[in-house]
Amino acid sequence: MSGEVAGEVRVVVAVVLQTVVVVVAAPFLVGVLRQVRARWEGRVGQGLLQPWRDLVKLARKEPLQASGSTVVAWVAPVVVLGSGLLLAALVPTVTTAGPARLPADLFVVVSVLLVGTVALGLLGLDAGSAFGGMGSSRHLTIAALVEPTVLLAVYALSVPVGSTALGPIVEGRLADPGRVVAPAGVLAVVALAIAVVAETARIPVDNPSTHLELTMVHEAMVLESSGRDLAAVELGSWLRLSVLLALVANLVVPWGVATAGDGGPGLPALALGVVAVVVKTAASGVVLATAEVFMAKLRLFRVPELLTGSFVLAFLAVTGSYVIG
Amino acid sequence: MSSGDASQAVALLAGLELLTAVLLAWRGPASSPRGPLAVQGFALAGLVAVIGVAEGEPVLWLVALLVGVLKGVVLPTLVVRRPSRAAGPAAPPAADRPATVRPVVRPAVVRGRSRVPLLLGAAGLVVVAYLAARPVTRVVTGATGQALPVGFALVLVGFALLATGRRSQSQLVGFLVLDNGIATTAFLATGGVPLVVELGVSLDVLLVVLVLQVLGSRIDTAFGAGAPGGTDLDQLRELHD
Amino acid sequence: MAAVLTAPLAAGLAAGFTAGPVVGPALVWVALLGPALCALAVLLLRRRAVVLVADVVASSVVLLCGGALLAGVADGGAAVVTAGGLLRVDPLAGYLLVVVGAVALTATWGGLSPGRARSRRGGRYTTLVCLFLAAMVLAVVADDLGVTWVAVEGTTITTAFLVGFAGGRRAVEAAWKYVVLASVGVGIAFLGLVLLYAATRAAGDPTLSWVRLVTDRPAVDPTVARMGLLLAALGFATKAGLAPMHAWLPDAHSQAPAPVSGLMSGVLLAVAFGAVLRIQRLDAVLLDGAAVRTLLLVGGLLSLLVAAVLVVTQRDLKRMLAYSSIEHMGLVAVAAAVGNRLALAAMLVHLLVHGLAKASTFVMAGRVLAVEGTTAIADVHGLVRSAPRIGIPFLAGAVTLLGLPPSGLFLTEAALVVAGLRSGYGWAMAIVLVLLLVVFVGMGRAVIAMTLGAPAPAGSSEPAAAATEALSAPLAPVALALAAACLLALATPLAGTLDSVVAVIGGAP
Amino acid sequence: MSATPTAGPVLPQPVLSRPTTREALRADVAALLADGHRMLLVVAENAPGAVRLGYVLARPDGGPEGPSGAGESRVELTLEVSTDDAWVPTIADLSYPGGRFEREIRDLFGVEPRDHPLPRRLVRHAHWPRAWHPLLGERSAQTDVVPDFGEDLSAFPFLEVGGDGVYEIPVGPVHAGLIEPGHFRFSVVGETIVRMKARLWYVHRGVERLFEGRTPDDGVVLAERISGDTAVGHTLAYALACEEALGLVVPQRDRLVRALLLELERMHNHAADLGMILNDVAFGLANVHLQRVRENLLRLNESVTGHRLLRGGVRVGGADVVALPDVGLVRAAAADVAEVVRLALEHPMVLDRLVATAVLGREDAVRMGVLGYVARASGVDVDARRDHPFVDPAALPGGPPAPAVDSEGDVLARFTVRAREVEASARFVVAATEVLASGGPRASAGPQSAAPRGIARGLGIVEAWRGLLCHRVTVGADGRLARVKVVDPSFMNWPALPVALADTIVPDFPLANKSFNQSYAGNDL
Repeated sequence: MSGEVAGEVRVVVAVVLQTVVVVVAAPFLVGVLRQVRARWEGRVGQGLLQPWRDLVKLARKEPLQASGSTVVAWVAPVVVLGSGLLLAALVPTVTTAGPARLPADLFVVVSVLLVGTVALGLLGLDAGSAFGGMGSSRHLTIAALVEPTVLLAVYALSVPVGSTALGPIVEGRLADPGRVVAPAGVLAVVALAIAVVAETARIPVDNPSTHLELTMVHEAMVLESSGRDLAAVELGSWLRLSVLLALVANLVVPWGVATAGDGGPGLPALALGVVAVVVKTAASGVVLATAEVFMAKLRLFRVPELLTGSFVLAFLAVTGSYVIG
Repeated sequence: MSSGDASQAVALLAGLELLTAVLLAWRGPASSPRGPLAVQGFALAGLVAVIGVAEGEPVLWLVALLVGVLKGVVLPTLVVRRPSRAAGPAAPPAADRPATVRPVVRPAVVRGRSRVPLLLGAAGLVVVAYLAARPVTRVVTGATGQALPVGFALVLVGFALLATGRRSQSQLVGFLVLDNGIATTAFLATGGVPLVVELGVSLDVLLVVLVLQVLGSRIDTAFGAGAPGGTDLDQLRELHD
Repeated sequence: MAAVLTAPLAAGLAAGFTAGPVVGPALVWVALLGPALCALAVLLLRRRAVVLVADVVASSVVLLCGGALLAGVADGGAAVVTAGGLLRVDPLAGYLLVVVGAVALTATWGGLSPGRARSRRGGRYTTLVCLFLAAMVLAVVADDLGVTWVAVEGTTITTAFLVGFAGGRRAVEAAWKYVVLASVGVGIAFLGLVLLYAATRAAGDPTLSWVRLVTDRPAVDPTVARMGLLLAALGFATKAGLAPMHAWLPDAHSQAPAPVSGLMSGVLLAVAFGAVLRIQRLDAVLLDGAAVRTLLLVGGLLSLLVAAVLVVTQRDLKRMLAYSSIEHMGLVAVAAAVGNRLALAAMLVHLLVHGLAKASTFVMAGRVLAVEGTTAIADVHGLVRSAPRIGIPFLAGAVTLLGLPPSGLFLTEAALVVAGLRSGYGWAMAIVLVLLLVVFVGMGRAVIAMTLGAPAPAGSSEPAAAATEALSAPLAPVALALAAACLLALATPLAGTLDSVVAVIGGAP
Repeated sequence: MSATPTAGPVLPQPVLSRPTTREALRADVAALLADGHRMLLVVAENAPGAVRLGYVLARPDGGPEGPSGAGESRVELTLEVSTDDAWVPTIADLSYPGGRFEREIRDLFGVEPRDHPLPRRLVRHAHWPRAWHPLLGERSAQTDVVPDFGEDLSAFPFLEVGGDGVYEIPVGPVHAGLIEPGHFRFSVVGETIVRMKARLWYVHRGVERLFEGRTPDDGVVLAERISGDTAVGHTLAYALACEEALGLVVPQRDRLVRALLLELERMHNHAADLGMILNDVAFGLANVHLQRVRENLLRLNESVTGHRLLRGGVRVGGADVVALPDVGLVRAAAADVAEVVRLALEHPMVLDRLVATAVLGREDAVRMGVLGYVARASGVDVDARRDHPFVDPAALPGGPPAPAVDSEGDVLARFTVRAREVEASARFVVAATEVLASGGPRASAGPQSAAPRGIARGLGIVEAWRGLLCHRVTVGADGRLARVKVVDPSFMNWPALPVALADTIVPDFPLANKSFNQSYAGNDL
């Protein structure tokens, strides 16, 4: 076995491991978010395992589809889950290494995100119910404002590296820690964080724990889903949340991530990478949940303002990366 | 401090100023401008100190202290200081209530206009500032020259805040951001104007803010509204041709 | 008027001036601290008499010191330098001091009001007027442009409460707009000064001293220096009331008490314009001088246009006078842009004569308000017959402002046009003449309607206290100022002085 | 009326009954309205071969809303219409609430309001059997037979809003969460509500019919259960009405205890609702704290009357408490509420959600006869504690709790008004407890049992926590209840919600709805 092939295999192993870790950890992250909120509110909480239990329970159930729903009702959950899995493989969470044929390019990642977003939107529309349509319309409005911000923010981060692939960006920050506190980088990460909060339907953009249909965004779209379909949609959404949160965590604190190095990352590096990303993501989950506790949901018409603000920050990051480095 | 550290610090502080300027444009009518203004003031003071260290001019440390106190503490406090009248008649503390519990009063806020145009405008203005500052950055070398467009950007964003501010407080905030922009430009481009001028300028700014605060509360009295942030200045329509 | 009166005195002082090097700096300090001490006296003593006359005393001090300094530094005398070079009186500064003193004396003397002095806020008023004077003196005598800036901003601060002195919605609105716009405008000037400083720093010799910049001529980066000078000129021009940065002026000038309006219209604009003149000189020395000249020409013509349009449609007397000030500052700016010796000399005389006439007219407008209870042009009729003690001087002041002979403004305007034609600004002069005519017709019509003709049937039979006071107020300051405004331009002894002033701001032959 | 010379006014003020005719009805009502009266209720009652209608109006005692100097007055205009010719001239154009009562009576008794501008069904859903009026006729084995219900075939006549981009969102009647049934139909453009129509009356329980035939004392249990969160309010209004009918005089001490219970009820409901409003803007932290306060208050209630919702406290002829409330707990609860409310009001995001949301203008509030905190938040100063007192103000420590009034009419106004009412209630509870603990007003002569010699009627008016609440009781010659008419303030306030929603955005509806928090059960009897 030549060195090149061995490297290739190692990379594939790394990517598979990364995907598995993210899939296993994503429901736990949701559990962490809920538990932290519960503790802040003085409740006992449901425990970290509950999202996993919910998933298992739903996966065992046969999906019921609303009358009048089309093929979208069962294709969309698959697409949502698929895009989540693809994201887990592409985005550098455990390792910055990626197979050459699967480019973890910024534009590819954003496209994958968008595919999931659109699938979710179509799922909401499919049954033809008022709530689903309402949720989809809000969801796509927000998405239209979020995606450019994500693009722009990551682009600002890519300027000092000279590559739009996420792996080298994270590696670049690891190699030059000064970049982490550089103004352009700070602005970009702040913008990205806001975009991630909006993209993953958290407070203050959406309230994941509300029962009020009229205020829902994400929840309104999945009202008609049930059983395995609901499990797929939920897991897909949780994967997005985990991957994006881990990405932000890796950008802010790049240490510990397994770098591509020569011939792919070794096992010790991967093990360290797994531990590091779990700790970092859990920590950012705690921060996110804590911030949510002390925040209220924005008025729907204020959401574009928030997102415009994050867009402006991302824009300033791009100009700033030319102006003040 | 090596020149690399200095330039990194200058860039960080300048970035902080820019961020706070955007936050001030972003802020809704109910949130206080005090925090961002104070951060901006301290960032400016830090900038002065860094320049003082880099250029070995102890007098700049003194100026940094002055700037820090004035723009980091005094002016932001002045801007949010509510005229005592707006606090309303203080209810006499009832005997059956602990003194710490103040009665609930309806906060006098209004729902502001959308900030989207202002935010987008601010982004455009930063680009304009970058272009406008190009000739100056040719003259001023080093890290300070690199960050100089931030000063221009602050001037322009401050101007936009001032021009679009509907309340006396938002106009004051715009004025202070504008002034911080000029000061940033001054320190980045020249390492500070002569001390006498600096003192005079600081005094002037302080007095102007004081004067505007007094006038703002007089406007509140004359136009009979005590919203925090001052009366809607769109009401000022008595004088026109 | 005052210049004529004090000429012998000033000549005496000037004699002592050359005797020793101490007298000159002392005079500068007296001019600067005199008004400040008057303010202090008002604050400390709080006597009605002190409150009443402190501002008049302060104006007289400025006038006397200014006259003496001008006599000393003109005609080849060396500039008076003190405070380690921060303060410097050259012929231009001396001349502007005389303008400040003379106009301030007219405004404060004519605006003497025992009623206000008795009132609770009278002390505050007089204090602020004295401090305002001190700030203007500092702006004139400062050599360091940064100090000039501080002083000009100081005039905004001191006048803010004077503009809002009357209280009520309109006054606070005017004060707010005034402070915001003026501070921002002057802030822009500071940005310009900063850039200029940066340019000189890059050239190896960081300074904001005007005289050093003019004499050393550092090799500055032209782009940065031009940006700086343009921004500085633009900023100071805001304070000088040039369009399109004039928006604050009509509000502030119409809402302030009459003497303050007179001071602001008569001298504050001139003081701010003095700073513009210094910037223009720097532009000419350091660069080619084209940028600021264009700015002044465009600003001047635009001011004339704005004034012409709005004077014609004006319904309020004080606002009309404010627009008249914009018109005259426009003329002054055009003259500065033309820039030859004749134009500059005409401009300098214009500043003084306009100041005297405008101060007098504002003082009379204040009395019109006191007697008639309104400044609405449509509500005032036949003043000459109903209240001749007010109507006749008001008419005389307005006629002087309109530039009818024998007004000095007639001569200066004529000289400006001649100078402009000589320097090849024929098209600009044509515009100036047309707009002057429009202003003349618009303002003339309003003034005639107010003064001549039949008075309105008497309304209330019982005149208010303010009206009684206005009817018995002294006419001497107004009469003297108007006489001076008509005669000064003819005074040939001034020619030499003017020559030396013009030399400072560099008139081409 | 009473021959005994008393220092203060006769409390509560008795009702003056005045017969009128179909021809004179409109003029009489108009005259009373012009004289500062407000329409409290219209009651229908079975009479032999006829339906007896009573139009009850009342004028507040002084107060800023009433004509100055004029004392309190309660008037009932009575009118009998034969069942064969069951119609009345409508007063809907004179009084908006009057028009709603007419529709209710039309559905339940079959008395047609002639020329009614809005003659749609109110209570009766379409699946009710035709020509069946459940309250018509004396209670008997025959009339109690409920005929078979059909299917709800004919759609409720929702007004369709046309135009580009208008779409409808139907919500309910079954909601997520523990909410009573109600169907809302939103016509929306983008996210802005153009029009909202609420369809209620899904759970008609026949409460009023259940009262009939009970003794007044037996009715208390039922009154406590009309609307669970308003146990004291309904029971007290019922007891007051019975006492007037039976001629009972309640001792001063018991009256003070009743006032105290009423304020305790107000406190726990307001505390819970303030939390729910904040929960609807996703400020859950404040909600859990306010629910904790509510739980403390409920436990306090249990110590006072033995029931967490204060049942068992009020009875006909008096009031009983197990123990007086712990003053310290009341103070602590009020301080906690004030603290959380202040935290919320200092939160810019929360404030931005509350301010200028779902504005109910003063004019609309007056026109629709809105009551309670909803009215007070819209600048209408109505408060039955002051306007229609049941306890001598001189006996109240520090006078009745001062009403909190705000003029803005938005969610923030309703929020702050309720927060201020918690403070006022706590102050009152503390003061009243201290007075009662130190002996208080002496128990005057106990209830004089005066057996009614014929049909007797009484009216009870109470400022319950939601607002002015009335019961109209008719006691038959046999001493049993012949008719009990219940009017919860929600009946008056429900129509104001759609008005306030105009130009509100859809995601703000739950917030607006919660700030009104009308009762479904109290409305749908």
